[in-house]
Amino acid sequence: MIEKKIIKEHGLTEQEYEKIVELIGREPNLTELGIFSLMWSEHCSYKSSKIHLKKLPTSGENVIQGPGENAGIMDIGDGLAIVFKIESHNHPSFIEPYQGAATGVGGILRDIFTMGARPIALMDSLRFGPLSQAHNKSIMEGVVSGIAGYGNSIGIPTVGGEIYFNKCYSPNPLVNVFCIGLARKEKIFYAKAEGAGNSVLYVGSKTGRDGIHGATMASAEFDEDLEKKRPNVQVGDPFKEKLLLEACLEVMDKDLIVGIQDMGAAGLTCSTSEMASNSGSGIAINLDLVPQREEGMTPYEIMLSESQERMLIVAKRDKVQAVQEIFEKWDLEAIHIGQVTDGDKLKVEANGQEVVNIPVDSIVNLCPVYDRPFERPAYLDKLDQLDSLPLPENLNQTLLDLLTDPTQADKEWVFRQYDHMVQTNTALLPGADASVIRIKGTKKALATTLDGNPLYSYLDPKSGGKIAVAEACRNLSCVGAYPIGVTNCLNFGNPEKPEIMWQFKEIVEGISEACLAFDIPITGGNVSFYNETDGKPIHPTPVLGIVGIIPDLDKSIGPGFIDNGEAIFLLGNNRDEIGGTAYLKSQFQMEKGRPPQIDLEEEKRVQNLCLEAIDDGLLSSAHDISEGGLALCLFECAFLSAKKIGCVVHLSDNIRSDSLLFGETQSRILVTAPSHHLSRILNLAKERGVFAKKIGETGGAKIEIGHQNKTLIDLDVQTAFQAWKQAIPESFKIR
Amino acid sequence: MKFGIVIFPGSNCDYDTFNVLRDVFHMETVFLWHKDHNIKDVDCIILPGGFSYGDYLRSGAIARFSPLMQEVKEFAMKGGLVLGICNGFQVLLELGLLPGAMLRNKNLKFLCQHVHIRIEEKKTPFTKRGEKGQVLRIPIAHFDGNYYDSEEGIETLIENNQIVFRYSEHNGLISDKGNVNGSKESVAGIINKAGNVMGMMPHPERASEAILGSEDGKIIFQSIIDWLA
Amino acid sequence: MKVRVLVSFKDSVLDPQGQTVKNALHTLGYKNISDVRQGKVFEVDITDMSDADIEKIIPEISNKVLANPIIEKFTWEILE
Amino acid sequence: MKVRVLVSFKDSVLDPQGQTVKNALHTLGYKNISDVRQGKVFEVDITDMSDADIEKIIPEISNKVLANPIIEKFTWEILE
Ligand SMILES: Nc1ncnc2c1ncn2[C@@H]1O[C@H](COP(=O)(O)OP(=O)(O)O)[C@@H](O)[C@H]1O
Ligand SMILES: [Mg+2]
Repeated sequence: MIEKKIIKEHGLTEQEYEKIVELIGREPNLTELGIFSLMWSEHCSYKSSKIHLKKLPTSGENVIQGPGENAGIMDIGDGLAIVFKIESHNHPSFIEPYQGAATGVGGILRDIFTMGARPIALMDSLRFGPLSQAHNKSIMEGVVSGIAGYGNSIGIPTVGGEIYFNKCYSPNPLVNVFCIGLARKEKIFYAKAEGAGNSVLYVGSKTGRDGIHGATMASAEFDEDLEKKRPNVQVGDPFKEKLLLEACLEVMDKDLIVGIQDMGAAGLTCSTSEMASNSGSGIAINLDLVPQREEGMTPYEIMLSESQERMLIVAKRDKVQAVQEIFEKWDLEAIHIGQVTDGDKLKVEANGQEVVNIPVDSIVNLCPVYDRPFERPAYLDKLDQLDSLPLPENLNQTLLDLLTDPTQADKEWVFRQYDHMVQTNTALLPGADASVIRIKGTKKALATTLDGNPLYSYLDPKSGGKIAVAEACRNLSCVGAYPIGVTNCLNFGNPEKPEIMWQFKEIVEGISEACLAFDIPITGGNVSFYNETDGKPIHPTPVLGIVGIIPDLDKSIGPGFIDNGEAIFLLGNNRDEIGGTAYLKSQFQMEKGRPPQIDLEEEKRVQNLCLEAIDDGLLSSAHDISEGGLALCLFECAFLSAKKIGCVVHLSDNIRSDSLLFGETQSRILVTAPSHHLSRILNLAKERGVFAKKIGETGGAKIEIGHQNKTLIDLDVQTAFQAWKQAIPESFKIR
Repeated sequence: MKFGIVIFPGSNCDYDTFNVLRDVFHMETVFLWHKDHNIKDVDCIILPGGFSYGDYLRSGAIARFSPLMQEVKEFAMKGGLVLGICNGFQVLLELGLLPGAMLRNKNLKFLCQHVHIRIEEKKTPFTKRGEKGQVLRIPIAHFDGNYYDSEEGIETLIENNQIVFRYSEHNGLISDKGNVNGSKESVAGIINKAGNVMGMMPHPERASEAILGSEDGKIIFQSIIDWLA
Repeated sequence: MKVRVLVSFKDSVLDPQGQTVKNALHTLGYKNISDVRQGKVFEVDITDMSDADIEKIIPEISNKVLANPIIEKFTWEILE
Repeated sequence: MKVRVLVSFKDSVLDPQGQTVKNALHTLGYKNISDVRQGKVFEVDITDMSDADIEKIIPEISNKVLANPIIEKFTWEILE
């Protein structure tokens, strides 16, 4: 008889417990209860998010695998498929920044290579509290070196990412990691356990008492009890993972296995039951055969352990030895721990006794699904009005402040710790709008980007969701890539609070609407709830990872000015939209106002124009206008130009000058072209129904922005560049 | 002419190097597995970058015990050309084929970026296509690239003209600013006394195609090919 | 005064470095080596401080800076 | 048998990690800490070996594997 207290400690409600009893027809024993508690945790079951996630569009002609597997898969032609996914590792990184982030990388890599793909790039989306506080600095330092330590060692380039700073992430950071891999279409593998009698093999690291309750922890809000709950955080072993990667890809290449699944959150429990459930079979394992790192581990501990760098393989009966030989070549063991069975049960044996006997379906598929109540948060009523703001006296200074705000400042301090060039495919280095990865043996390249503005999402969740998609696509358009598929990581507070649930619902609807407009399917993602500290939630933070294809890499362009004397064009309209901007936050410490609104049809026209002009070879550079507005965009184009070329720009719009410079109106791209392309570009824009205008010329060592008859900005590129470049390193020098 | 690229379990620039030799230079290139005793009659052995054994103890420390390394040592003793890139350089140091040792980068962080290196010696099989004083732009990607040797060790290197590359500024100036990782004498690459074994921290295979932003690394491969021809 | 602080992973935490060293030693033929654990050692010089204060301060800095109490443990001794 | 091997940089080699720790401690107000040097510690378990053999083998593996004599020195002691 299991006590109520124990049920509660396992994060299950009494109703959930009753349902368990009903499903298995008796009271579970403790090990079985542990199994349910893991698999029915928010993290594994998506019980609060499922009904909303259903609204996301997931189909498309090139989709080979949508949500539901370890990662999404899309056909990219030439017999190749891409496999990609994003995962969060927020809670572990909060507790132990280095190992938390490192094992996050390890986990997402396994999600990719478990499907038969060789990982070709990583990206990271990070959110920290302000660097003025020492503990945020040390969290950031740990997270960045953890990602570097793991990814660099395995030889997967970390080609890009994004970082925002906001006090809502202090001290609860967000660490989302994206990975993309490349597979031959006929060599894709799934988490299948087919064919009764086939062998279940355990490969990789030994099982220890790591992170027992890690998955349930990821579903519990942090509070002052944190100290007591502090679990045993896993330590990553990237070298072991590299061996595992090579060995797994080799057995897959030689067609020796039936199915394979990584042991991530919920370890042995999740991998055995999911593989069986996916194939409508049963599975039986003997825990005495499981390699163990520590003595005296109980069945409960072995089943719930989250030790890293482990995989479960179902091998064809007559191929077990061949599999074992390959693992031996890589100094690993593939150990037979059980077999696939007829029926539908997960049966676990230890010390000659049956310790678990439950239907796989009950743990994998029959967790209750909740339609949690939602309600528009009251805070929104207060945020909408902006009282009239004074115009800054010195706009040059305002611009420098914006440039040196860590959210806008140069991130080289971060990405130079990442090996972003290994595999020799990185055609556009970090710092640009999107990352460009060539596909050897073809003319093509992939472009990838991560995006999600937490401020917009906080102020207007639905727009935030839409803009995240639109902006990610815009980033791809700027390098000449056509968006093809989406993955997303949704980071939120406690879903049991109606306001949080409302934010969630709105954002999912916004994402959905935008994906439909762009006609791009969502192939997977991740939801991270309970990002709260002492009851204070983070801003709702959707992170969109979008992948695009560049048909001909030779035509791709970057954001930096290429040459002196080129024409600068603005594609899209300037509007008076100042709410939710980085400018308000940096200049007035305000997180207020209505964030920019987006017309998805207009957005598409602008992006298509940009893509067409790149394809026609008309453009030299393209950069999208986002945080910091038009002014910041111009400076970035100068900073990212090899020769640090400046420009002179003149604007005539009837808009308040700060709003014109720093407003974040959507659907705008700044492009440059040789002047003799002027009429072709303007004509093309007209034909495509896009407002386009020449606003200036590149050249010189300064950036000058004039408005009507006034000079608003007049700054030396080098001065601004040094300030921008030094901002983050400087904040780490001060201890 | 045949090139052999060594694969340790944690090598990760093995294929990058292979691709450059095969696709850019059209050379016959084979892989050499660390557990084998066979160097397959190659004319030049390259120890590629990566984390041979996770670099857990010290970079390159454990790789030197691989069975293949005994063969590589013999090959080198007989005058065969051996090039160690990044982790390969670290292995050559641990193996004792090259003098000195690597410390952590001076800023205690992993560094991945393009750097400038100046060719100090043209009369080697690895640089004969370049010019003394020529500045190359090539990426580095390492945590332990801060070259160290005792005062006497460094003097010997200088006396015997064994420093092949130095980190520099873009104009070739040797300075603290250009010396990104804090190496003694700004050492980016050295050669043994016999002149057939070279180690360098920068990755020439990452700078051998225009699409990757630099082709300066080709000088090194082309020099080897010329030398062997 | 010189104090030595030894920091290592808690017993239940995986120690990949130690394992790799052990494997290397086995390959070299040192089969009698049944386990290796790798940790860090800090030699800390302290000036002008009473023994009582040292007793107080060393655990403090070990917990805060030298070790990460979530995964590591430490011991210390006064050398001289 | 348990043996502890301590490996640290030779005095002539700079120890930036130790310096960083020292600086961090100073920032936290521990001004009496005049120096910190950081090294590695290995705890090696050995089975079935005579004391004489241990005396021989430990310096051997330390020189060959655990430490790089160009930059590092080592000491060792039998723990139990
Ligand atoms: N925000 C989301 N959008 C679309 N699919 C999602 C989202 N979150 C999770 N999913 C899908 O739900 C499934 C389960 O996710 P998860 O438990 O994170 O997988 P795993 O732990 O095996 O990596 C995956 O197929 C994932 O792609
Ligand atoms: Mg998975």
